[in-house]
Amino acid sequence: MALSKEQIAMRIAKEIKDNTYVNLGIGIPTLVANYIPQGFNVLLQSENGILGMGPFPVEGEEDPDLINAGKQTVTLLPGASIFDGATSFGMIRAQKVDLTILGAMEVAENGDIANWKIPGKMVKGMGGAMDLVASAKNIIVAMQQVNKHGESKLLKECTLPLTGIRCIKKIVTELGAYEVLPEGGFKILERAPGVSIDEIKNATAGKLVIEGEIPEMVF
Amino acid sequence: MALSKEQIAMRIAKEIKDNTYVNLGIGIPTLVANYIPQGFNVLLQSENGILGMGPFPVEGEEDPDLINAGKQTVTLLPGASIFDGATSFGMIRAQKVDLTILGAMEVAENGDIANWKIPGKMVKGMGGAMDLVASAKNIIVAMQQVNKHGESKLLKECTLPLTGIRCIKKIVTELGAYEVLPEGGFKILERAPGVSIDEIKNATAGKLVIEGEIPEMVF
Amino acid sequence: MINKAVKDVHEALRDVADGNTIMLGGFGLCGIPENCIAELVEKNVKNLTCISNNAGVDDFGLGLLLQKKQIKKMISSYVGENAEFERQLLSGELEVELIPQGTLATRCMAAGYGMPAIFTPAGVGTEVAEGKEIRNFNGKDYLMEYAFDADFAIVKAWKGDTAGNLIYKSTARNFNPMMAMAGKITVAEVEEMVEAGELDPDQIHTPGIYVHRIFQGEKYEKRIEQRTVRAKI
Amino acid sequence: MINKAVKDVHEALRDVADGNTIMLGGFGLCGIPENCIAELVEKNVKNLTCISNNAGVDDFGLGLLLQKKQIKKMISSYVGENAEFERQLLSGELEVELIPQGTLATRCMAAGYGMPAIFTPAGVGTEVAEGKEIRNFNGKDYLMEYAFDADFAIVKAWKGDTAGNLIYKSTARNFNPMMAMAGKITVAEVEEMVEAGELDPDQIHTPGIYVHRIFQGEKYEKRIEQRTVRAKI
Repeated sequence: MALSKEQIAMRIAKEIKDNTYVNLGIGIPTLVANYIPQGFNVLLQSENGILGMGPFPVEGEEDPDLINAGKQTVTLLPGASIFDGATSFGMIRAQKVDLTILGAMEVAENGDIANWKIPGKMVKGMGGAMDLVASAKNIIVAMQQVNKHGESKLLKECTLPLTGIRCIKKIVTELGAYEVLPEGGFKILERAPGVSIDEIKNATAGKLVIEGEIPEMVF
Repeated sequence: MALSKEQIAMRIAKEIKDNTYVNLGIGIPTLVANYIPQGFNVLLQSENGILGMGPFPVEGEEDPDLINAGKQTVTLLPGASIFDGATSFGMIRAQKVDLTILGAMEVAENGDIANWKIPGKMVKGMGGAMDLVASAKNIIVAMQQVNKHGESKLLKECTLPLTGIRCIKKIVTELGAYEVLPEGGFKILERAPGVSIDEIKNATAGKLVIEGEIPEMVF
Repeated sequence: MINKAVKDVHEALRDVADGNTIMLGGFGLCGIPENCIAELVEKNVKNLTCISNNAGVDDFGLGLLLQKKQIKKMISSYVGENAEFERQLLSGELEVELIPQGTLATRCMAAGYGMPAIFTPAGVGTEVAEGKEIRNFNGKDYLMEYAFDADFAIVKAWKGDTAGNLIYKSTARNFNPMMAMAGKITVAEVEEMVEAGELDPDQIHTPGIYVHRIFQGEKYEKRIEQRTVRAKI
Repeated sequence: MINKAVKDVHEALRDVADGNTIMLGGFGLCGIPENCIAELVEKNVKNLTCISNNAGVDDFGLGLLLQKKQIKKMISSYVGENAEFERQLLSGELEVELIPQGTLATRCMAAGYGMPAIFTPAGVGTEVAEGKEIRNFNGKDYLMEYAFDADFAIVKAWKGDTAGNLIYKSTARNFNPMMAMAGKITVAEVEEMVEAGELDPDQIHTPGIYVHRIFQGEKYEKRIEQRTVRAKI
């Protein structure tokens, strides 16, 4: 059965290593924070200027001066620091942030990503996404594998305006987990429980690489 | 009579305007701080990271963590701020510092300056001088007009390795005060008390521009 | 001490003129110069180019200037929590230049540091790169992006002193420090104004040399855009 | 919280090796990492390239490394309060690259900000410009200067916490923050180490993400290079 958004987040959380700094995008990536393994020391970076972002505040303790990059009220954990936007993107460019997790509209088999603009529709802007994908050393995409018209979003080439090129390393969708191969192609790492290889094939427009037995995800 | 170092500093202090930020180099320029007109709001910048540098501390109150660019113990005035070296030279490059006063070995009639290196002698380095002369919007040089061999240091062209090009606006020496003309040449503004135009001519190797009556400095 | 204090917001923005380019600090509605925005609305200056990470919401922040059609062009990284913005954009009344957030931040910083241009990989291979110089360093492509050139930078800080020194609070810092460094004229509004000498020199985020005018804002609404809370356990 | 605390200076510098490039914070003898310098002497690592604004004095600061001929090359803006330095330089034992102080600071900053190169007017028309790319922006010439690439950055702060966050005191800040951002491995020694959470997040000069190892120094001599005082009035 296809994964829920929560399960996509749970699966991605397994990719997070202890003692790392992680930037989480808006949407499913935000949920990942809830599934970081207990005991792991993971500091969340928010590109508006936080290292060590904590959970949402309890009601009544919201601070309008303390928000994350999604403009949500948040808290700080012990050891947190605050800095300006130039420093924030400086540390992103300098690859001090170990992992970036973000959503996508399309990913191509060469690692290109499109997630900011649909021609003909109101464009809200790329925010920090272009900086993140151009700089991060490790990027995982959380996304639905097919759009509402049933079309695959894992493509040979992106059709939408690009956010960044040759940058995506892994993808987790409702159907499976994939590695983007350096030479191109989506290599299936795991299937969602009960999802067949054929279902995945049908939902993948780009080159799919199937090697050996593909295990099911275990939650 | 030729000016003393103190008098050179006094004369330069007259060039300082109220409500300005000033960077003073080592040597005679440092003395200028003592002659800033009473009541003037002048903040001294020290390129190691101070705005609002105060006088030397009284004995027993020296703080090894608080020094100026000459590595001397100093104090801070109310309203001072401390910053890192990148910010310090950032504000210098961005021309936030109104006036730079520094010493020189040679100045050329086109405004070139040499003040950091004598070939064949131990070179200590340019420190912040190249940054200051390349960036400052207004630079005044405090120097002796002739070297110990009696040779002029106001030249047609500098003979020593340059610190910066076409950047010096004014010069005050023991003999006079000069403006460096945009088209080239040292225009005499004032003579030291009792110093004749001939004495100045003899001490100037570059093009000297004499227009009208040259007043004596008044102290 | 050079006194940067002005009486009020009117004096602080006395010479803002039609057609000016203005940087405004803030991220979403957090850390925005509320009093100055209200004054710009009051002054009704027109044809402004605004450099600001966001464009406010319909009835707050830069949305207030949009409502009165005072903005000719927005340079932002993310806009459109804002119906009026969308309407003006689609009708062609408003010009928008969308640039990556880090590029926006760094182009402000470049201005403040006297660096005419910087290199960033953000946007390489995308439409953001169109017409821009691309340069390879150590096997990686970078775009050359230019320092901003703004007539005014308008920022909001938590505390400030009469010498113009500023301290920001929490994530209300965001774009404010870089913009404070970058304006030909920088105007700072603060929640609390103190005398020069009361702030710890080691803890000043923006040295007063960058700030031309400073005043204490009358009140701050500090609207929250996304109020998110968790259950008390 | 990611724990950056190490037991002592030995652990902090355990893998510094012959031939490494090391940035060292400090301006003159102010804000230098005294404990780490002593340990480098003790370890007797050789052929170091040291990026540091100054080279210490004969018997303190980097002078201690010079005495033992551990330094192959110095990259500095101002040297030579130091007879041994001069001797080694003139005899050809020591290589020295002198660069403008602002260029030094900004090349560190560039590394920390992930910018491969920056533009500065410092040195245009001088021998510093030799072999460098010159570029004109808005009628003014700038040199393109590259970000530093250092194996280690060794900095000294006043307070630090176990998460690696640093706060500097007064002008002992100097080059330390930029260098802290710029090392492949950044080692920080502090006068006072506190638990994560004890420092105000708004007042941290160097966020812990840049710092790989931190320890509390055993003692600080804090030698004064130019003791200047005024008469009590």
